[in-house]
Amino acid sequence: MFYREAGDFKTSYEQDSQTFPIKFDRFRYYAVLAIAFLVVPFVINDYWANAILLPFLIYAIAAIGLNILVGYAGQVSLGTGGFMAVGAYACYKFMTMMPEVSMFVHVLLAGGMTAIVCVVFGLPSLRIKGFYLAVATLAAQFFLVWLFNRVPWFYNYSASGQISAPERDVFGIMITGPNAPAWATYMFSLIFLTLCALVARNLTRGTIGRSWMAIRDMDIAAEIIGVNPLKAKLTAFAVSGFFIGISGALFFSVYLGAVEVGEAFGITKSFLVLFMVIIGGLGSIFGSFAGAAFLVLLPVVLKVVGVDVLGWPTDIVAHFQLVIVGALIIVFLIVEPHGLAQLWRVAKEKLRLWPFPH
Amino acid sequence: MQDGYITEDGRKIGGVVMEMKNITLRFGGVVAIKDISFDIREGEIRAIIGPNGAGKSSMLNVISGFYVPQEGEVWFHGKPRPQMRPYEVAQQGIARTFQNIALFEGMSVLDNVMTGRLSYMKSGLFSQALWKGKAEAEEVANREVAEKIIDFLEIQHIRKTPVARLPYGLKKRVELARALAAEPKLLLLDEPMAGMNVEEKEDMSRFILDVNDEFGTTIALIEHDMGVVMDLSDRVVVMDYGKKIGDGTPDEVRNNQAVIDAYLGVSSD
Amino acid sequence: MPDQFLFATEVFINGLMAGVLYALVALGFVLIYKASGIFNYAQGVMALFAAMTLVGIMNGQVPFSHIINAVFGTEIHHFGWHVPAFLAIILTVGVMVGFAWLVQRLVMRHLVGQEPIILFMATIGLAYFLEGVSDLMWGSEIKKLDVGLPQGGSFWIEDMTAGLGSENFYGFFIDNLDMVATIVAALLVVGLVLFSQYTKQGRAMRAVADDHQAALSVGISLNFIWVLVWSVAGFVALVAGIMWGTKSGVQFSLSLIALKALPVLMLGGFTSIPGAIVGGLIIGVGEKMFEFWIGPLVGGATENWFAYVLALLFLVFRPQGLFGEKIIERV
Amino acid sequence: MLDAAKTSDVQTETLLEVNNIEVIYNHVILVLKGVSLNVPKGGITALLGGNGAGKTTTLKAISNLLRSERGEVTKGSVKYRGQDVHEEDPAALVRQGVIQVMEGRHCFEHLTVEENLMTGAYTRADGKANIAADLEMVYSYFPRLKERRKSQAGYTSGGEQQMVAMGRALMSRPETVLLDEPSMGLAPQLVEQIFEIVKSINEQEGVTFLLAEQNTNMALKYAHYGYILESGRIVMDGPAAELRENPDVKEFYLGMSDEGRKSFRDVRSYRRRKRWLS
Amino acid sequence: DLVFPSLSYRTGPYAAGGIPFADGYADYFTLLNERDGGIGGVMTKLIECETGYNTEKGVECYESTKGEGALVYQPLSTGITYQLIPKVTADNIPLHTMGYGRTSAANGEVFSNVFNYPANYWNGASGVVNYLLESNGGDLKGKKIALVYHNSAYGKEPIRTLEELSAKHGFELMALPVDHPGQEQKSQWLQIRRERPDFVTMWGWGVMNQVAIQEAANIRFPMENFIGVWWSGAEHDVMSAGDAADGYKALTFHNVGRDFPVFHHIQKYVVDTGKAAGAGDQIGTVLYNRGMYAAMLAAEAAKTAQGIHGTADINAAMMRDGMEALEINEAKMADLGMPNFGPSFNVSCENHGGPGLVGVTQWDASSKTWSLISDFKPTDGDVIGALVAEDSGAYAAENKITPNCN
Ligand SMILES: Nc1ncnc2c1ncn2[C@@H]1O[C@H](COP(=O)(O)OP(=O)(O)OP(=O)(O)O)[C@@H](O)[C@H]1O
Ligand SMILES: Nc1ncnc2c1ncn2[C@@H]1O[C@H](COP(=O)(O)OP(=O)(O)OP(=O)(O)O)[C@@H](O)[C@H]1O
Ligand SMILES: [Mg+2]
Ligand SMILES: [Mg+2]
Repeated sequence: MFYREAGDFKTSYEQDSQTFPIKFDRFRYYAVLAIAFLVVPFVINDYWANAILLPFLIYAIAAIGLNILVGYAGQVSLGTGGFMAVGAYACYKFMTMMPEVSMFVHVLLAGGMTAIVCVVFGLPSLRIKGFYLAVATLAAQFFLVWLFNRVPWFYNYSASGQISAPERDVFGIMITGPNAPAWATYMFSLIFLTLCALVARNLTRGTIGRSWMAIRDMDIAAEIIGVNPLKAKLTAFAVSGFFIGISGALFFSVYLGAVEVGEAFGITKSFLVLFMVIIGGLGSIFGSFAGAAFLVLLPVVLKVVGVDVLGWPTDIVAHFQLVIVGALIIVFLIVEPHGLAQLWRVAKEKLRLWPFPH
Repeated sequence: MQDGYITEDGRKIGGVVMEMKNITLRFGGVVAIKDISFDIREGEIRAIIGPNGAGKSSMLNVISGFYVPQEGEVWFHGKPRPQMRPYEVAQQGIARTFQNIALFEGMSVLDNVMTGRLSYMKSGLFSQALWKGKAEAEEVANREVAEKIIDFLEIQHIRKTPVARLPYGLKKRVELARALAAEPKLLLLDEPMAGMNVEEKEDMSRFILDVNDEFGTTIALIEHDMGVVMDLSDRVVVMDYGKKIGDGTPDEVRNNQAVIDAYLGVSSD
Repeated sequence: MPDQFLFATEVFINGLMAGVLYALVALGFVLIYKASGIFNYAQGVMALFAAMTLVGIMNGQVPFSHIINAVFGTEIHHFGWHVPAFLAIILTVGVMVGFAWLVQRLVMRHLVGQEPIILFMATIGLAYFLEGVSDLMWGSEIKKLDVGLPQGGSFWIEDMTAGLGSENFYGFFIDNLDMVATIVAALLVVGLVLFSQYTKQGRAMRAVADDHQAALSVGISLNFIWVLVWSVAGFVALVAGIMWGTKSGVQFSLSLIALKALPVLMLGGFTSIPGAIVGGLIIGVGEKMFEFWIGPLVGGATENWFAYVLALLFLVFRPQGLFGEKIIERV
Repeated sequence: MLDAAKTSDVQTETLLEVNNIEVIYNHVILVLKGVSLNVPKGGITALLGGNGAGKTTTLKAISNLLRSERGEVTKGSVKYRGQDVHEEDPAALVRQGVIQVMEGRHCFEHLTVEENLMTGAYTRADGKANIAADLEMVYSYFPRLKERRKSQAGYTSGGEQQMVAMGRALMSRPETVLLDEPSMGLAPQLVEQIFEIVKSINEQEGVTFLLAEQNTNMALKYAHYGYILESGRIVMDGPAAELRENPDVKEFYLGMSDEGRKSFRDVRSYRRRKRWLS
Repeated sequence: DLVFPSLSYRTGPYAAGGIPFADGYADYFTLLNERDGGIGGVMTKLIECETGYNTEKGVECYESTKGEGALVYQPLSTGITYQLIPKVTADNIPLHTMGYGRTSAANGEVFSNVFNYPANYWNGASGVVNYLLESNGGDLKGKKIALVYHNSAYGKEPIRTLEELSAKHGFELMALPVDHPGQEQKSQWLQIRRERPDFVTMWGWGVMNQVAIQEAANIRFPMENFIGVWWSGAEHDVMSAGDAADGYKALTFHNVGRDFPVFHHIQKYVVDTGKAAGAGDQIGTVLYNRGMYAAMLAAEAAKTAQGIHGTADINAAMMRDGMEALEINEAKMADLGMPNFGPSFNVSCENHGGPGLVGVTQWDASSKTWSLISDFKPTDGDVIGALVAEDSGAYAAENKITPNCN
C-alpha cells in the first residue's frame, strides 16, 4: 500500500471539508509549494522563466478560470481569448493612466474589469445552452478583438495598434519590461496563481460551487430545488472572468511585454485554454495545472526532441507537432475522458488497493 | 371539510396549505391538465394517481412553478401565489423528487444533499472565496443538518461516493435526502418507489411515514403501486388524461367505478 | 432607379451568394451533428484536406514527398502525370471515405457514449492531426486549384443590368463561381434533406444522435452510420473545398472557413439542413449589408464579429436557432 | 450452480448461456462476481434481485452494451446458440435475434413515436409490407402509441415512453428479448397488460424472454424460471412456481409474511436484511 | 561559430511566404560556409526555429537561441518584433527587421539595437505615392487612392503616412481593412467597384494577397493601377489569378530574378551538393531573394564588425556595431555576385533605417516573371522623418530612454 488513507480520521466537519483531507496529500502539497516559492526562484534563468514557467503559471490561471466556467458551471465558453484581451488592455490602460500605483493593483483591477465584461457576455447563457452557447461566446471573442483593434483609445493611439508594457514595479522590484529579473516575474505570477487556486478551491467546495455544479449537471432540476440560475451562472462568469482577466493582464505585462490583440488573443488562444481544461480534467483545479503544464511543455519537448536531438528540419517537426498534439488529445480522451486529474485519481485508487487488483 | 381532523392512527391533519384551482395546462395541442382542482392539507399524505400520461407529473411541475398553467391558480397558505420562478417556489419550502432521477451526477452524495440546503446558505462571495467567517460557520452548521438526514435515510456509507456510480434504488434515496435537506413544509414525491422491490419499498414507505410523523411534513405523492398508495395516503386524487376522475380517501377511491375502469383494473387488491 | 438603391441591391445579392458559400461549409457540420451529436470542429480542416488532396492528385504530386526526401535523401516530388479533374474528384471522394473509415475506427468507436464536449474536443484533436497530416502529405505552399469552374464577374448580368442606373452604375456584379456554388448547394441540400428524412439510414442517423446506447440496443451499427456520415461530410467538405479553393487558392487558411460557418449553424439550428442554407443566406446578407451601411461609420472589418453577434441576439429569442430541434426540457 | 435444464419439465434447447462472468466498471469496480445462467428457448426467464444487484449489468454483458459504459467482461463467457458472442458488436447480436429493452426507456427524444418504432426495424430486410404489418401489431398492443404517433418521443409521458421502448424492440422481430424492468413506472393496469403482452408474444410468436425485474410478484407470475441475484452473485434459482413458495423469497421479495400481505404502514422498523450470501 | 538564428515559419497561415524567405536566408549562410569557409574564417551556424508566425513561439525561440551566441535576429513578423525590441535592447543583441517591424526604429538614438534598413513601411507608403506622382505628371489632386490593408499592426503602419501624404498632395485616401486571414473580401472589392478609386494600394500578407488580386481581376480593376507593398508581391500572390493578374505592381527594395552570379554559386555549392534548406526550387523568387538579401546584409555587417573590433569571432554587441557602421555600395555587391541587387546605402547611429530607397516591380503573367520597372528612388524624407521623430519620441518618453548616440 503506497497510498494510505486509512487511519486518517476526522473528528469535525471542518476537517472533513478541508482541501486535502488526506495527510499524505497535504504533505505533498506543502512540499510543492515550498519548492515553488523557496527553491525555484534561486535557480531560475531567462529561458526557464520566459519559455516555460511564465506561460505555465499564466495559462494555469486562465485554465482555472475557464474550468470554473466550463468544468464547474457547465457553460462552455470559447471566448477566453477575448476575455484575456480585456484583461490585457485593461491592465495596459491602468498602467499608463496611474503609473504610480503598484502592479498588483493593476492586475487585480484588470481582473475586475474582465469580470464585468464577462458577465455582460454571460447574460445570454440564461437562454442559450450547450454548443449554441459555446458558439455564441465566439461573438465575444471576435467582437472584443475587433474593438481593441479598432478603437485607438485602447492602445493609446500608437501607430501600429500594438500595446507595449511600460516598466512597472512592486516594492521597487521591476516586474514588467525587459529589465525585470526572471525570478521576480516568476514570483509575481506564482503569487497570483497561488491566490487564484486557493480562491477557486474555496469557492468550489462551498455553497456557490455546489450551485454551479448543480446547474452544470442538470439545470432544470437545480432550479426546481432552489438554485437561482441567474445568480449561479453570472457568478460563474464573473469569477471565471476575474481569473481570466488576471491571466490576460499577466500574459501581456509580465510575459510577452507587447501584444497585438488579433495575434495574441485570437481564437486559437480560446481553444488552447479549453484544451488545457479538458486534458487536465473538467471540474478539477489540479487538472487545470496539469493541463496547462502539459500543453506548455509538450511543444517545447517535441521541438527539443525533433530538432535538437533528432536533427529534423523544423518544418517537418512543426507538422509532426500538430500531428502528435492532435493524436495525443484524441488518445487522452479515449483513455480517460475525464482528463489527467481523473487518471491521477484512478491511479490513486489502484495504489490504494495494491497489490490486490480490485 | 372542516379545519383539520385526527386520523385513525392519531396523526393530526391541519387546514389547507395548498389549493389548486381550476388548473388547465396545454402543450401545443396536447391538453395535459384539464380544469383540475384539489387541495392539500397540512400534515397529510396526499396521493395523486392515474394512468400513464394522465398529467400527474405535470401537476407537480405546476406546483413547483416549472410549468405555468394557462388557466387556474395555485393558492398557497390561503393566498393566490403570484407567478414565480421555480427556485423561488423552492425557497418557500416546497421540495421535491423527480420521476426520472434528477441527481447531480457529477457530485458526491454529500454534495447532492448539501445542495438541498442552498436556500439556507447566505454567505457572500467574498467570504466564501476566503473560506473564513460566515462561510465556514455556515458550511459546518448546514453540514450537520445534512448529516442528520443522511443518517436518517441510512446512506452514511456512500456519503462520499459520486452518485453516478450508485444503483437506482440508492439514487432514489439520495434524491429523497436532498429534498429533505431543504426541511420543506411540502414535499412532492414523483414515483419514489418505481423500480424497487418489495423490501425496498417497505423501507421507503417507512422513511416517508417517518418524515411525515417526525417533521410533520406535508407530502404529495405520485405512485403506481396501489399497495403503497392505499396504505400510506390519507387522501387520493385520481387523474385520467388530464381530468380529475376521483378524489377522496383510499377506500372511497378504491370503490369508485370510474377509477376502477380507468386505472385500477379489476384485478387490483 | 437611384444608384444607392442599386448598390444596396448588389450588396444584397452578393451577400446571398456569400451566404451560400458559408452554408456549404455549415452543411458538413450539420450532417455530423445530426448523426452523432458531435460538433465536428474538424470540418474546416477536412475541406482543406480534401482540396489539397484533389490538387495533389490532379498534379500527380507524390504524397509525403517532403518526408521521404528528408529521410531517404531522394529528390522525388511528382509522378509526372496529370489527372483530369473529374477523375481526381472521384479519387478524392475515395480518399475521404477512407478517412471517414479511419476516423470511425480509430476515434469514434472508442468514444461511444461520451459527453458531447468530450467528442467535440476529440474533433479538435482530429483537426490538429489532419492539419499536420495534410501539410506533411502535400506540403504547405499555396496551390492553385482549377477544376474548370468559371470565375469572375458575369458579363452577361452586368450588361443586362447596367441600364438600370445612371452612368455611375456598371450593372450588377455577380461572380460566376458564386452562381455555380448556389446551384451545387441547392442540389446538395435537397439531396441531403431527402436522405435524412425519408430513408432508413437517415432515420438511424438521427436516432444515433439522440442516444448512442439505445441506438446500439436496437441494432443500429454505430460504426456503419459513422462511416456513412463522415463520408458524406467528407464529400460536402470536398465540395466546399473546391469552391473556396478555387476562390482563394488551396492553403492553410482554407481551414479557417469553419469559423464562418459557425454563426450560420447557430442561426439555422445545428440539426437542420435547410437551416444551414437559410442561416447562411441571412448571415451572408446581414454581414454584407451591415458592412455596407454601418461599416464605414465604425471603421470597417465588421464581418468577423457581426455574424456572431447577429446569431447571438437571434438565439436569445429562439435558443434552438431558426430550424433547430426544440431543446427538450423536462423533468 | 444449479442447472436450469434439470428442473424444467420440457427439455428444450438452451438458447443463451452465461458462464461465470465477471464484470468490472472503470477498471476498478467489480460488479458481477461470477454469474451463470441459462435461458431456454421459448421460455420466460426472470432475473430478480434488489437494487444494484447487477441485473442490468448482466443484461448489458449479454447484449455487449457494456463497452460503451466503460465496463468490461473480464472472465467467463456468453454463448448464444452455442456460439461465443462475447466479441460481437451489439448490432450483430440484434441481427441474430437478441435485442435488449433498456432500463429507463432510452427513447430517441427527437424522433416521433412512429419513427422510434421504425428504428426498431432497422436490421430487418424482409420488406416494407412486413414491417408495416408489425407496426400495426405494435399499435394494436399499445393503442396509446397510435394516438401519439406523430409527437416527439421526448414529450411523451414516462409510461408512453416505456411502451415505445417495448414496441421498438418488437419491431425487430426478435428471437430473444432482454427486458430490463419493463414495469418500472407503469400504472398497474399497464403493468399487467405489458406482462400479458410478453406472455402472448412468448406463446404466440415463440419469443424467448430474459426479464430483469423488481416487481417479483409479477415476474414470478409470468416467468417459467427464475434466478435471484444479489451483490453480483446468483444466490438462488429454480422454477418460478418453486420460488414463489420459498419462504425467504416470500418475505423479502413478495412482501408477504405468514398472514399474507401486510400493510406498508405496519412496517415499523427497518429490518436488517437477511442475506443468503454475503 | 557565428550564430545566426532564423526565426522562420514554414507552417501556419503565412507559410507560403515564410518558406522561401527562410530558404534564402539559410542558403546564403550555407554558401558562405561552403564557398568561403565562413565569414572572416569563422564558420557560420544557422539555427532555425519555427515560430509559426506566433509571438509566444517567437519568445520561446528567442530565449532558447540567445544563449547560443546569437548575433542578430530576423523575426520576419511585426508581432514578434514588438515583442523582442525591449528584450534585445536589454540583452544587447541586434535585431534586423528589414522592411517590416516598428518603423520608427529607424531612429537609432532611441532604438539602439533595432535596425530596419534599407527601407521601412513609411518609405513604402511614400514610395507608392511618389511612383503615382511620377506616372501622373506630378499631380494627384482630386485622385482617389484606396488602401486595402491587413487589419493588424502590420497593415496599419502605412495609414499615418498616407494620411499625411494625402494632405500634402491632395489625393483622397480610402482605407479598407481586411481581417485575418482575408479569404472573403467581397465587401471591400464591391466597395472599390462602387467608389472607383483611381489607384489601389495594398498592405497584405498571406492568402489575403491572392484573394485581393483575384477579386481585383473579378471586378476588372485595371491591374496597372494596383500596387502592393513588398510583402504583397511574390509569385504565389499573383499566380493563382492567372493571366488576369498581368500588370500588377509591387514595391521592392531589392532586385528580382535569378540572373545574378550569386545564384549560380548557390546552385553549385548548395543545391547541387544537397545542402539546400528547402527543395531548391525557390531560387530567384521574390521572397527567396529577399531572404538571401537579408542574409547578405547580416554577413556584411558581421564582416564590418570583424573589421572594427579586429577579431573574427565577434559577439552580439560587436555585431551591433558592425550593423551601425554598415556600408553597402555597388562595388561591394558586384563583388558578392549581386551587381545592382539593391540600393547603395550607409547606416549610422542616427539612422538605422537606411535611405529608404524604393523600387517598383511588375508582374508579367505570360512569362511568369517579376521585373523591376522603376529604379530605387528616394522617398519623402520630410514627412517620414517627422513621423519617425514623433513616434520614437513617444516611445522614448514612455520607456524613459534618453536618445543619444555615443
Ligand atoms: N457505469 C457504471 N460505472 C460504475 N459502476 C456502475 C456502473 N453501472 C452500474 N454500476 C454499479 O454496478 C452495480 C450493479 O448495477 P446494476 O445497474 O447492474 O444493478 P441492477 O441490479 O440493475 O439494479 P437496479 O434494480 O437498481 O436497476 C451497482 O452497484 C452500480 O453502482
Ligand atoms: N413539456 C412538455 N411538452 C409537451 N408535452 C408534454 C410536456 N410535458 C408533458 N407533456 C405531455 O403531457 C401529458 C402528461 O404527461 P405527464 O408526464 O404529466 O404524465 P404522468 O401522469 O406523469 O404519466 P406517467 O405516470 O407515465 O409519468 C403526456 O401526454 C405528455 O406527453
Ligand atoms: Mg410522471
Ligand atoms: Mg437495473
